[in-house]
Amino acid sequence: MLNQWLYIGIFVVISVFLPGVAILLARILSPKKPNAIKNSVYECGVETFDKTWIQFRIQYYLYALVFLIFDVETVFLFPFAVAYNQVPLFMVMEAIIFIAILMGGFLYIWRKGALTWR
Amino acid sequence: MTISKWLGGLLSNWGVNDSWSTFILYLIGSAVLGTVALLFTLLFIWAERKIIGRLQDRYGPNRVGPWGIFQSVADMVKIFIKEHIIPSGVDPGPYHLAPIIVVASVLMVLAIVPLSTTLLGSDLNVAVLFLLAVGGLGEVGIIMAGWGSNNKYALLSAFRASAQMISYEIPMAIVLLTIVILSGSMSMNDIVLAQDIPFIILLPLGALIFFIASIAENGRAPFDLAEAESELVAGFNIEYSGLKFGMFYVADFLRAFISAVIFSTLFLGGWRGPGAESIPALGIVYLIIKSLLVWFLGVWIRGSLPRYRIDQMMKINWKFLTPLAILLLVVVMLAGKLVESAGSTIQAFTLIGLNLILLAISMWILRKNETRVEIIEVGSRDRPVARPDNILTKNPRGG
Amino acid sequence: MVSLSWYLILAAVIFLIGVYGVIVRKNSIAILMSVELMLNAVNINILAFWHYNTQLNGVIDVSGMVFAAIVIIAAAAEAAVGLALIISVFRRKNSVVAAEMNILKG
Amino acid sequence: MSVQQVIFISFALLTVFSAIMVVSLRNLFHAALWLVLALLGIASLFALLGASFFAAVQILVYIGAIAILLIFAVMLTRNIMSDEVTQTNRAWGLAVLLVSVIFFIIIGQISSWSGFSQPLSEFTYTGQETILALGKGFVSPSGFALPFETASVLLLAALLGGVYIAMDKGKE
Repeated sequence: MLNQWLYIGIFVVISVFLPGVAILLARILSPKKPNAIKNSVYECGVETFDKTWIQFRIQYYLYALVFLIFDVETVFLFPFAVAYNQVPLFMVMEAIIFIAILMGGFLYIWRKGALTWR
Repeated sequence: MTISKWLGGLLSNWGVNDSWSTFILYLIGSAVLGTVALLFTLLFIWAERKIIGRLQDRYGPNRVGPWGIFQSVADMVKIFIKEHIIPSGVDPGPYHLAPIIVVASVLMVLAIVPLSTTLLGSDLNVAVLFLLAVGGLGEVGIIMAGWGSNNKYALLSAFRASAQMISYEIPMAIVLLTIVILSGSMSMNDIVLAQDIPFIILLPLGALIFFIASIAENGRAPFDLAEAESELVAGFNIEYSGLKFGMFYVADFLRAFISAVIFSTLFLGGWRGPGAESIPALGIVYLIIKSLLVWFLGVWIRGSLPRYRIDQMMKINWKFLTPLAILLLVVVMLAGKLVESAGSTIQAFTLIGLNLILLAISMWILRKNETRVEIIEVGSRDRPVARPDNILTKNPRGG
Repeated sequence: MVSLSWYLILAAVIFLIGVYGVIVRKNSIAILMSVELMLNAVNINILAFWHYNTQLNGVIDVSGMVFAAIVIIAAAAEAAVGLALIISVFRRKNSVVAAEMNILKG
Repeated sequence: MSVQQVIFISFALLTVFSAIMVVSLRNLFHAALWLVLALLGIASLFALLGASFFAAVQILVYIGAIAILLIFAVMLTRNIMSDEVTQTNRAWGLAVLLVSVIFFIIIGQISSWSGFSQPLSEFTYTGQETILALGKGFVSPSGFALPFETASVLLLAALLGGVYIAMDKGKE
C-alpha cells in the first residue's frame, strides 16, 4: 500500500514541479518593464476604491455549510458501499435510515429557503 | 509493462537496490505522464477552438500550419515571452502559488487512472475518494488566486467558482457511491474490471448526473458563470498575465479532457475492449478513443448552450440533481438486495428499468415545473423614429 | 522502523500547539482553527493506536477506525455550527473577538 | 535511518511548522492556508500508518470542506482593522510555559508504558480489507450501528442549527 502512496506522492511533486519550472523559465525570459499604471488594479478603467477584502454575502457560507454536512455523510457511506455485497438487507436498511435522517434536514432547509439563491 | 521491466533490469544491473529502482521508475513514469499531458493540451486547445469555430459557423484557427494546427504552439511561444505584470498590492504568497496549485490539482488525477491491463499508475484502494479530494485542492487554488489578486472582481469570481465546485461535488460523490456499490471496491482498476457490462448501460441516469456535474465542476459552458465576461470581467484570473495566466488556461482545457478520461473509466469500461487483455497497448487506444468521444460531447455542449444564471445553477444542483442522485442511490441499494438471488441478467434489467423510470419521472417533474418565459417585444410602438416623414415636430407626443 | 512513540510525541506536540492557540488567540475563528488542530492530533493518536492494536492482535481493529470517523464527524459538526455562531455574532456586534462576546454577562 | 523514518520526520516537521504558523500569524487568511498545509501533512501521516481511507477522508473533509468553510467565514467576518491590531492577548508567555509543562508531564507519564517504543511495521493489507471491515462495522448491530445512526442525527442537528443561526432573519 505504501508503494501506491509513494507513487501518488511522487506524482504530486512532479505535478507541482512542472508548472513551477515553466513559470520560472518564463519569468526569466520575459521582459520586465513595470510602471505604476500597468501595475494598478484592473477595474474597467475606474479608479479603485476601498480595500478589496470587503465582506461577502451569507449565501456562499450557507452553501458551503450544506456541502460540508453532505460531504461528510457521503464519505462515511463509502465503506458501507464497499461492504454492500456482503451484508444482508436489514443492514442496508440501516444505511437507508442514515440517509433518510439527513434527508429530513434537507427538506427542512429547502422549505426554509436556504437553498434558494437570493 | 515490458519497458518498465527492462528499465528495472537495467537499474538492478547497475547495482541500484530494489526500493530505489522502484522510486526511480515511479519518478520517470510520472514525469513522462505529466509532460505528455501538458504537451497534449496544446493539441486540445487547438482542436477545441477549431470545433467550436465550426459549430458556430466560423473557420476557427486557420493561419498557422495546415488547418491552423500550429496556432496553439505559436500562442504558447507568445505567452511564454510575455511580461509578467504583477499588480501592486497583491498578496505575493497566494498570488504566485495559485496557478501552480490549480494545474497540479488537475494533473494529479492522472496518477490513479488505469491506462491498460498492466499499465496503471497507482492502484490506490481509495482512488474514488482521492478523485474527489483532488477537486477540493483545486478549490483552494482558485480561492488563493481570487484572494491574492487584490481585485474585487477576481475575489467575487473565486467565490462563485468555489461555491459552484463544492455544490456539484455532492451529486458527483453520490453517483460515485452507486458505482462503488455495483463494483464493491473503491480502486479504479477493480471498477474497470467489474464492468463486464459498462456502467453507462446499468446506470444511465447516474451517468447523466455525473456528466452534468463534471461539466459544472470544470466550470465550462453552460456553467461558466465564474468567468462571465459581462458581469465579472474575466474571472478569478483577471490579474494574471504571461504564463501564469497561461497555466489557468492550460488547466481549464486539460481538466476538460481528464474529466472525460475519468468518465470513460467509470462508465464506459476504461481500457476494456476486444483484445485489450492480451495486447496492453490496445487498452490505451481504447481509453483515448472513448475519452475523445466524451470530450467531443462536452465541446459540443459548450458550443451550443447559453450560460445559466447563478440562481439557476444553484437550483439545478440543489433542487434537482442532488435529490435525484440520492433517490437513485436508495433505489439501487434496495433493488440490488431485493433481486440479489436472481440471475445477473434479471439484475441488470431491473437496474436499467429502474433508472429509466426515475429518468422519466424526473423529466415529468421538470416539465411540470417549467416556467415559460414570456417573450417581450423590445421597443415601444409610439416611439418617434428618425425618418424624414416623421420628424419630432410633426409628432404631437414626440420629444 | 517508525515506532509508536514517534506518533504519540508528534500528536502531543500538535495538540499542545492547538492548546496554545486556543489560550492565546483573540479572534474566535482563529480559536476554531486551533481546535481543529487539536482534533487532528487526537486522530493521529487514535489511528496510531489502531495500527498498534491491529499489529498486536493480527485482526483489523474496527473500533479504532470508527472512533476516528466519529471524531471527524464531530469536527465537521463543530465547525459548521461554530462558524455559523461566529458569523451571527459578527453581524450583530461587528466583532469576532472572543473576549467581546459577553452579552450574557450579568 | 530508513526511508520510512526520513519520510515520517519530514512530514512531521512540515506539520509542526505549519501548525505553529497557524497559531502565530496575524493574517487569518494566511493562517487558514497554513492550516491546509498542516492538514495535508497529517493526511500523509495517516497514509504512512496504513489508514488510506482516513488519509483520503482527511483531504476530502478537512481541506475540501472544513478549510473552505473557514476561509469563507474569514472573508465574511473581515474587519478592515483586523490585520493591524495584534492578534494575541497578553498571556502568551504564560501559555508557552503552561504548554511545555503539560508536554513534559504527558511524555513522562506515557514513556514508562511498555508499548511506548513498539516499532510499527507496515501492514500487509493492500486491498479493500480495512475499508470492508469498517463498512461492516458501521452497519452490523453487534458492531457500531448505533454510533453510526447517532452520527447521522448529530449531522442533522449541525445542519439545522447552522442554517438556522446563519440565515438572514427578516429581510428589513
